[in-house]
Amino acid sequence: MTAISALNVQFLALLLFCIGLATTLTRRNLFFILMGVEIMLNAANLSFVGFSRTFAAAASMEGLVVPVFVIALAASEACIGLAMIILVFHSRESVDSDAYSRMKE
Amino acid sequence: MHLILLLAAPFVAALLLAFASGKEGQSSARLGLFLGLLTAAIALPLVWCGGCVSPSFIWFQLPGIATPTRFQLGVDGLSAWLLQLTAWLVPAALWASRRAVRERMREFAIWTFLLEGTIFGSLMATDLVLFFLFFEAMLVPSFVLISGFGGRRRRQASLLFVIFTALGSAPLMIAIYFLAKIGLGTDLAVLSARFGILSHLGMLPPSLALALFAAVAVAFVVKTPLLPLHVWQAETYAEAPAGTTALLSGAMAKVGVYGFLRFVIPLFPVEAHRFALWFVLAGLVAVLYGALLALTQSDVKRLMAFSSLGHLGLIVAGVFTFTPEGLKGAMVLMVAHGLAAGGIFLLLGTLERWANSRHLDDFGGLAGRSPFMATLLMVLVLAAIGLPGTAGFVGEFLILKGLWTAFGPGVAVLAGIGVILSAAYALRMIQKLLFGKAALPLEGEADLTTGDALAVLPLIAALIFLGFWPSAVTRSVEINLYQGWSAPSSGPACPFHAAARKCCPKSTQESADAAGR
Amino acid sequence: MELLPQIYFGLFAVLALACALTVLVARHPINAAMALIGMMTSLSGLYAILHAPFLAVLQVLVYAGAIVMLLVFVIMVLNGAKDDHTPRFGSLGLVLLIVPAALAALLTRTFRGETISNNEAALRGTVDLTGQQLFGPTGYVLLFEAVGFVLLTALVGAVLLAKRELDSHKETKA
Amino acid sequence: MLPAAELFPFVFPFLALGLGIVATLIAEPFLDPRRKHHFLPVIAVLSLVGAMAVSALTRAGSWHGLLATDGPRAIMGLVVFISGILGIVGLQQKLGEEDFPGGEPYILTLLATAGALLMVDATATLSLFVGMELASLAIYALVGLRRTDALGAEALFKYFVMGAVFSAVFLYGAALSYGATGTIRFGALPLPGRELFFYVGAVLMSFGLLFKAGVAPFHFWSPDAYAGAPSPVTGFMAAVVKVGSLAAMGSLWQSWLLLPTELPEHLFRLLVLMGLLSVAIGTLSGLGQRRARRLIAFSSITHAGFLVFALIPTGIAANNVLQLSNLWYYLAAYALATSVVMASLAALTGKNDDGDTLQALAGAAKANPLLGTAATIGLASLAGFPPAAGFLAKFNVLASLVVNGKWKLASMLLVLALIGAVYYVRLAATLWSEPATPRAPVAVRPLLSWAAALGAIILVLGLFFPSYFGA
Amino acid sequence: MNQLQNYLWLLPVLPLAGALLNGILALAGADTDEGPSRGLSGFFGTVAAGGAFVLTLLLALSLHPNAVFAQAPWTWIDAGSFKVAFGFSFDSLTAMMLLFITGIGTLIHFYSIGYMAEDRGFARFFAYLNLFLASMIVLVLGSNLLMTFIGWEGVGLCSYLLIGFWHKEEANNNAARKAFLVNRAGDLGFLLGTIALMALMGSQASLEYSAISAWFRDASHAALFAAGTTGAGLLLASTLLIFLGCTGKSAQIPLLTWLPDAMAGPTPVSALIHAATMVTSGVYLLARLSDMFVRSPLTLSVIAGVGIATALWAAVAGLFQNDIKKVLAYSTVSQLGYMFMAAGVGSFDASLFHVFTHAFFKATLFLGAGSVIHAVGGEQDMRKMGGLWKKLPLTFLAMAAGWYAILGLPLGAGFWSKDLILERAYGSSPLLYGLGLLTAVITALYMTRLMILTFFGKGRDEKLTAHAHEAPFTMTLPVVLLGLGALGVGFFWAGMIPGLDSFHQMLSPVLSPAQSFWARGNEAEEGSALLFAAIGTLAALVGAGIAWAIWSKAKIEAVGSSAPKGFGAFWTFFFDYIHGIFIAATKALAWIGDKIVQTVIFNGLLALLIYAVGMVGDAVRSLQRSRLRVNLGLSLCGLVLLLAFFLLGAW
Repeated sequence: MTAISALNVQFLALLLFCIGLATTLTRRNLFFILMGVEIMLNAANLSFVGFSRTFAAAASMEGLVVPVFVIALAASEACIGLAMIILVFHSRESVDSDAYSRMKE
Repeated sequence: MHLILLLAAPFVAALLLAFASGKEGQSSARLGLFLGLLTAAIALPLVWCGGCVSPSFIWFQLPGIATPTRFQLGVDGLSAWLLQLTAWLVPAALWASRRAVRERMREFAIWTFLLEGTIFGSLMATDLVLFFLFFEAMLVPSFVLISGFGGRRRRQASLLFVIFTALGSAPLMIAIYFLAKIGLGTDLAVLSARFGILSHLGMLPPSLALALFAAVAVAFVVKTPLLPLHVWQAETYAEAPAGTTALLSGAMAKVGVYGFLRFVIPLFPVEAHRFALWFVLAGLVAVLYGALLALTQSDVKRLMAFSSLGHLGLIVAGVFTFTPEGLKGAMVLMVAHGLAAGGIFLLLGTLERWANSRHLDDFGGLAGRSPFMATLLMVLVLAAIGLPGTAGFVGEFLILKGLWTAFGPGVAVLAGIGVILSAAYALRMIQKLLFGKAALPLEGEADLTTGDALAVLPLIAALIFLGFWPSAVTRSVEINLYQGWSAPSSGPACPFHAAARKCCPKSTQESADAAGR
Repeated sequence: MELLPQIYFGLFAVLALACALTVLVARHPINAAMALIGMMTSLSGLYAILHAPFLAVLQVLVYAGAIVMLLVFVIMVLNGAKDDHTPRFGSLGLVLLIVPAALAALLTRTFRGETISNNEAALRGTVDLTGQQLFGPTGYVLLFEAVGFVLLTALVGAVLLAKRELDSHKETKA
Repeated sequence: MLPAAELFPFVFPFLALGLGIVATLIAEPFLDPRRKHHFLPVIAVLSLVGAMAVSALTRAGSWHGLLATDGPRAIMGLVVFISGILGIVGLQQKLGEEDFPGGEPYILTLLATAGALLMVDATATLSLFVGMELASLAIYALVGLRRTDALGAEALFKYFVMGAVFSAVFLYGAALSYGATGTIRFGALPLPGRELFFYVGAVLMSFGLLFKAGVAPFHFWSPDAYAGAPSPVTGFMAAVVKVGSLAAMGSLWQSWLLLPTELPEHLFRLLVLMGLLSVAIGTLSGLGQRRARRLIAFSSITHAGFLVFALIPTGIAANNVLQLSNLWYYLAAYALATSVVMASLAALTGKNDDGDTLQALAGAAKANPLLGTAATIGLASLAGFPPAAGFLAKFNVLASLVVNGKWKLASMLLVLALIGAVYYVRLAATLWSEPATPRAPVAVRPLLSWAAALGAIILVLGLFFPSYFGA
Repeated sequence: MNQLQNYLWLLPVLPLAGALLNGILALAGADTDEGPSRGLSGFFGTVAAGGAFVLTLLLALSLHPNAVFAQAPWTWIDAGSFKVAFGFSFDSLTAMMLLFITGIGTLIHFYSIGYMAEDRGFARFFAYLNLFLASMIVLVLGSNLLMTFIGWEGVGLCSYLLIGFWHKEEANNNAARKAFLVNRAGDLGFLLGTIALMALMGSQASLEYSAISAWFRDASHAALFAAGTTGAGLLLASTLLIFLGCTGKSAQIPLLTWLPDAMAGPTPVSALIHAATMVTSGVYLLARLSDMFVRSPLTLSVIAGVGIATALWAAVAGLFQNDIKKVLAYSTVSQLGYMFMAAGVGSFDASLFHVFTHAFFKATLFLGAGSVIHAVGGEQDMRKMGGLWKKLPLTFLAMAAGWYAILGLPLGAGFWSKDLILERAYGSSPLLYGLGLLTAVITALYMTRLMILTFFGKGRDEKLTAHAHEAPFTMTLPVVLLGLGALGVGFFWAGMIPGLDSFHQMLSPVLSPAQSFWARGNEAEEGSALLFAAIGTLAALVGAGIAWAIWSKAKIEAVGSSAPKGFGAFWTFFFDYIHGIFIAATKALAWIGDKIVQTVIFNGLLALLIYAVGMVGDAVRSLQRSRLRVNLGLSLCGLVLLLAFFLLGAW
């Protein structure tokens, strides 16, 4: 009987991931979309960490190194994302994603 | 080596033109003429060589096929003459169209040479994949030539052309693959030997053999073309620039027939003989249909297009008689029609330039205005309808005889009616163009200059020469003709064993042990 | 036995979920950003009890500390973002909610049967261990350099996308 | 402490690129806008050529199971570099015309190239993810480099969001597969009781990659992104992203095929479905398109479908790894063709790509025969006609389908391919047709002309020497 | 034996060279305003013809009666089993034909120098004329059927070119085209007949005339085409088809409509091609293949029937014509009918003799008519002429000689040949004889009518006949010479005068085997030659008398065109109507093929296909939405569905 059921950690990660997905998918405000992505990345990280706990030392370290990278990458992604929002916002003074639907042939 | 040189020649010529020739049309026209003649000169010895193959090297491995695909070229009497046809038509076409495509002569010449090269390749390939490659590659240059230099509706024309030909050759691709699977490899010599025997012994599941046969045949039916897959032809011939049309009808259409001779019949002797009558009938339908439609056309080039349809139909009919006369007649008629139709299209190009129109009623009285042009056109048209003394007559007579001996009088009579009708539309065209009163005031020079005539006169000379000495063609054709064509029992359909023994024994060794596996 | 970790876990899990849901339904971006910080800190708590203290720290520092701050900053900068009149979901959004729900259901149903158990061993994710992993013989160092490329990309990209004065400047000049 | 030789294949190419990046970065501020587009591209191209050289020199090897190179991967690397060069020369033409202030695009192109190279060489989920992010982020920025262009902004926005979501999906999949196998390296068996994690992880990871490749049903981003991006970028991203993602997919797939699990055949069912779907969608939707870039987008969807079928192994190498020669060859052919076409079009579509509608492109090839010819050959390759490599690529894929008895599928694909050929031919026809208003030849930068010509020639050679192209 | 035979090839080559020279002259002088020098081209043309004539003469003189000069420079067609030599052979039959062909040809060349003097296309005309002579020589000199066929179509081509010589008028072009096409139909018969013959001869098939004759004469082959065998069918087919070819060339029923129209060409052409030489090549071919034809009695009777029917029909048609040349044209057709009838009753030599005599008097008549037309400034309607004998005495005398000969009045050329034919006809069936006699009467009628309308009475159209004058001597000389011939040449075979049958003697080596074979087949009872001669003369006189009675005093007013009207028109154009049916059918077929099959079916289906694909394309394209959330949603839906399919479908 372990302290924390590793499976629960996974379920938590899964739920977070889906919530993030839902945010990105359903919200119309650009910022929420961005936040949703962040949530998803965090969920993935959580899942890594949760899994790494279930391995012996050597194997587990990989699961702890990946999130470090992910955090860095997420940071730069957020950076580009925000720049994107600024650009987009300037092009059509709105943060409503549905406002950006001119392209269709 | 000679063959590789020959294959390389057009591409090299294209490169040279791309870099060497000056911007203005005249110089590139001259350079093109020179290079074209050079290529033709390289091709000429093949008529006497009879059969020879290039050294072959392993090219690549088809997935799932044990034997590798080889890169090897070969020429025999059958291909030699079609090569000549192509090789000599190209300089004529270039020279004749130099006034039509003035400053863009360079591109025109480049693409024409590329077309020549692909035709050469498909005529020389001894490997199915290699053949298919060039066969397909023909599309690109001819497409550019049509859509880049053609008439008003050239866009639809080129689309139609490419789509039809591509659709037609797609089954061929699959079929080649199956053949390779069954026949272990794609070397034509090996395959045809194997298949000649397999299908003869009925060791091939008939349904499969039939499917393969159909798949291979349809590609050539489109290329030739026969009904009902001819829809692209009239449009394309009409819209393509004259020089290109000359090549399309003079040389490229022949590749379709060549395909029948080289691939369909040797690979599927049994099916070919089984459906011979059908092909003959299809050919005759094409003959009559083409002649009838040519009678009603008002567009000169369309008229000639339908006339080509008819002639090619007759040729195919001759091929499928499987009689020496029929086959040789088809061969002679191929060359004859190539020369005649090519020349006519070239002259029509000049006329189109003079009148800015292709409509029959816009012409008239040319005999009075420009007698030189009139004479040449008249001679070529008479050659096209097979007047005795020109090569066409020999071909038509032999084919008629072959049809009679193979399928009895009825078929021969049908073909004969086609011949009469061809005279009818030809005279109608002549009358509308050359005689009567002039309809439109024509622009351009008063008459063909000697320079322009130089493009066509050699064709006429060749037509008359072959008209009195057709053996030049029929003899050299004998070098392999009968092997694939007589009874299906006769072994390897492809000349390259015999030929290779003559030239380079190495490749026979390879193909032999390829067959051994 | 030791009930504490479980209580902590439950606490943090509920907190994280709650914050995430807040982000999902919040009306104003600022509130959402706050909730996001909440989620991240609770996650770092989880990391801590999952034997990854270094990550826990990193999480708070970089995420809560840097990224979300950046986010908030941008939200503040873009006055248009302060609007409340951008609808939250719209009917379409509500319909689309089905998709993630379905995904969650599907995967939960799938993973239910899996058997994984924690490996009770000494503390792992300490700074020095992680450091050895990163720069030690395991070869992550190359990827670490590559991350440098990524950051450079972010930099240059952000400059390229967001620098505005330059071309407006150019426009005025021209 | 580290044996140096082991590092060479992975350090030197990046080193070359890095040098180029740094040089560009340093030179950029000191040049006035016009000169920028003279010098920076040259530096970038030089660094790419250098990278080609060193990666051609350094022999195969692997790095701690995170990265590895071998024959096919090396070829993919070269392809990536060539596409990079073509992208850069295209950008030079485009930005030169629009006298774009600043040289960042070149830097970003180099970075994206590095990312794609990383993806190609990756043998671990982590390195793959890093490479993916590197490439994607750079390309996001490139897509949006026309700051004043609303459509460009919209394209950037859509591409970014979808891309971010799916890289998250990929990451989650990676996490699951790590959880299942206990390692982030490819080709590990799932531990007992964790198979489902493994399966789901694998599927999610492949989805992430196939999204990048634009396989249906994950293709919705590409038409907008392609049509919104500047045309050189369109070609570049089409080529590089596909090569990266599908090369990675290839090595994953290779590793899975070796495992004693049912994963491959189950996954293959999905792949067949997706492949057929994307070929159908790409072909049929492409028919009615009026804009060249949008057309290339649908063409890329079609080819993504074919590429999925190219995953069928063609044989077993000595080290009993299954060969994917079809995949490598097809990737090379496609990448070269698309980048040649788009680089040539980049010069012909005029400022802000306003002229990339079919009627605006009429007669472009006549005005600039060289580029027109290059584009025509490229289009022929895309359409699958000789004399370009695309023909053999399609042929091999269909053939391998036939070998595996899926000849119904093969013939379906064949018909679709032929229908699809129509729109390439139509584009080519317009290029060579008579313009409504006579158009003057565009002043083409020499780099672009040379690169396009060389690319076209390589395409043709690729048909005759397939073995040098991974087949 | 004789080194002259090595120069056979020179026979066709001489005129051919003339043709080429003149052609080059014509092209070279095309852009000069008065055209190339007439003297030069006239000289070349005539000399070429004359040279051929001289060479023929030498050859004929040095030809041993039943010897053959042969020359085969090379193998022409070589299709494995069957080969055709490019060969010439010169035997007595050839000699006879060539003599009058080149002889009359030369005269007519000479005549044309005067007749065409004013014409712009002088050199072109001589080029065509020489070319015609060359092809005609090839036709008779060829040693096998295909060689003959070269000439056969060659002369067809030349007649096409010459009929349409004045190509500004559509009418001429149409006439020319019609001639070529009708001939082409016949030529097809020729070719198919040849093929059938080869099928019949089987393994040792050869197209050499000598071989064919030998094969048929070889009694052992008789079994191959004995009645009831396929061989018999082949023989019948072959003979009938070849005969079809002959009807085309020699304007017999059913392919005769082109000859009257052919009068659109210049008159010397009408004289040379459409009276003397080309149109008789059918008869020549029958004689050549006599060994074959006599072995197919059915065919022979068909030939005889067709011959007499043609003779009668054309004679009647001749009555309705007002155009002087048309009259002569129909008379030519009718005379050709005679010849075919003669061949049909197995007496090829008689028919050839009529060919020979007819060549002279018909040439005379045509050239005379030419002079008349030339004199009255191109007018051809006899009703506008009259009283010309004073103006053109020489021409009148020459034409009178021709008239005398064609009527078959005693000692004229026609007298001997026609009586010979009637006699032989009587020998085979009295009916033929009767019809032949009737034809003779009608012939006398229309010929006398022609003479009366043209030369007697008083000029009915002053402004035409007033200043009519005799033609230059280049024209009169040939006419006179030919007129003398028309009176004299009959004595080459004056049947009832013993010793005067050199013609018969000359041809017997070629023809006698066939004719004796035929004679063995059906015995003919002999009538007395004098009686036949008397009856023939009487018939001619009767006809002439009736004509005189009717037309010498009749008032003729020239109204409207010279074309016949009413019943005359119906009778004249009867066969044109029949041809019209075929033409209409062809046109209808062509229309259907063009408008229905090509346009509607093929192109329509194509368009339909394209449209359908386009529709599907649009449908699929509408999948692509514009809003981010929709696209992303769709993608993720796909993701979830695929995942579900993977997980649930797999386990």
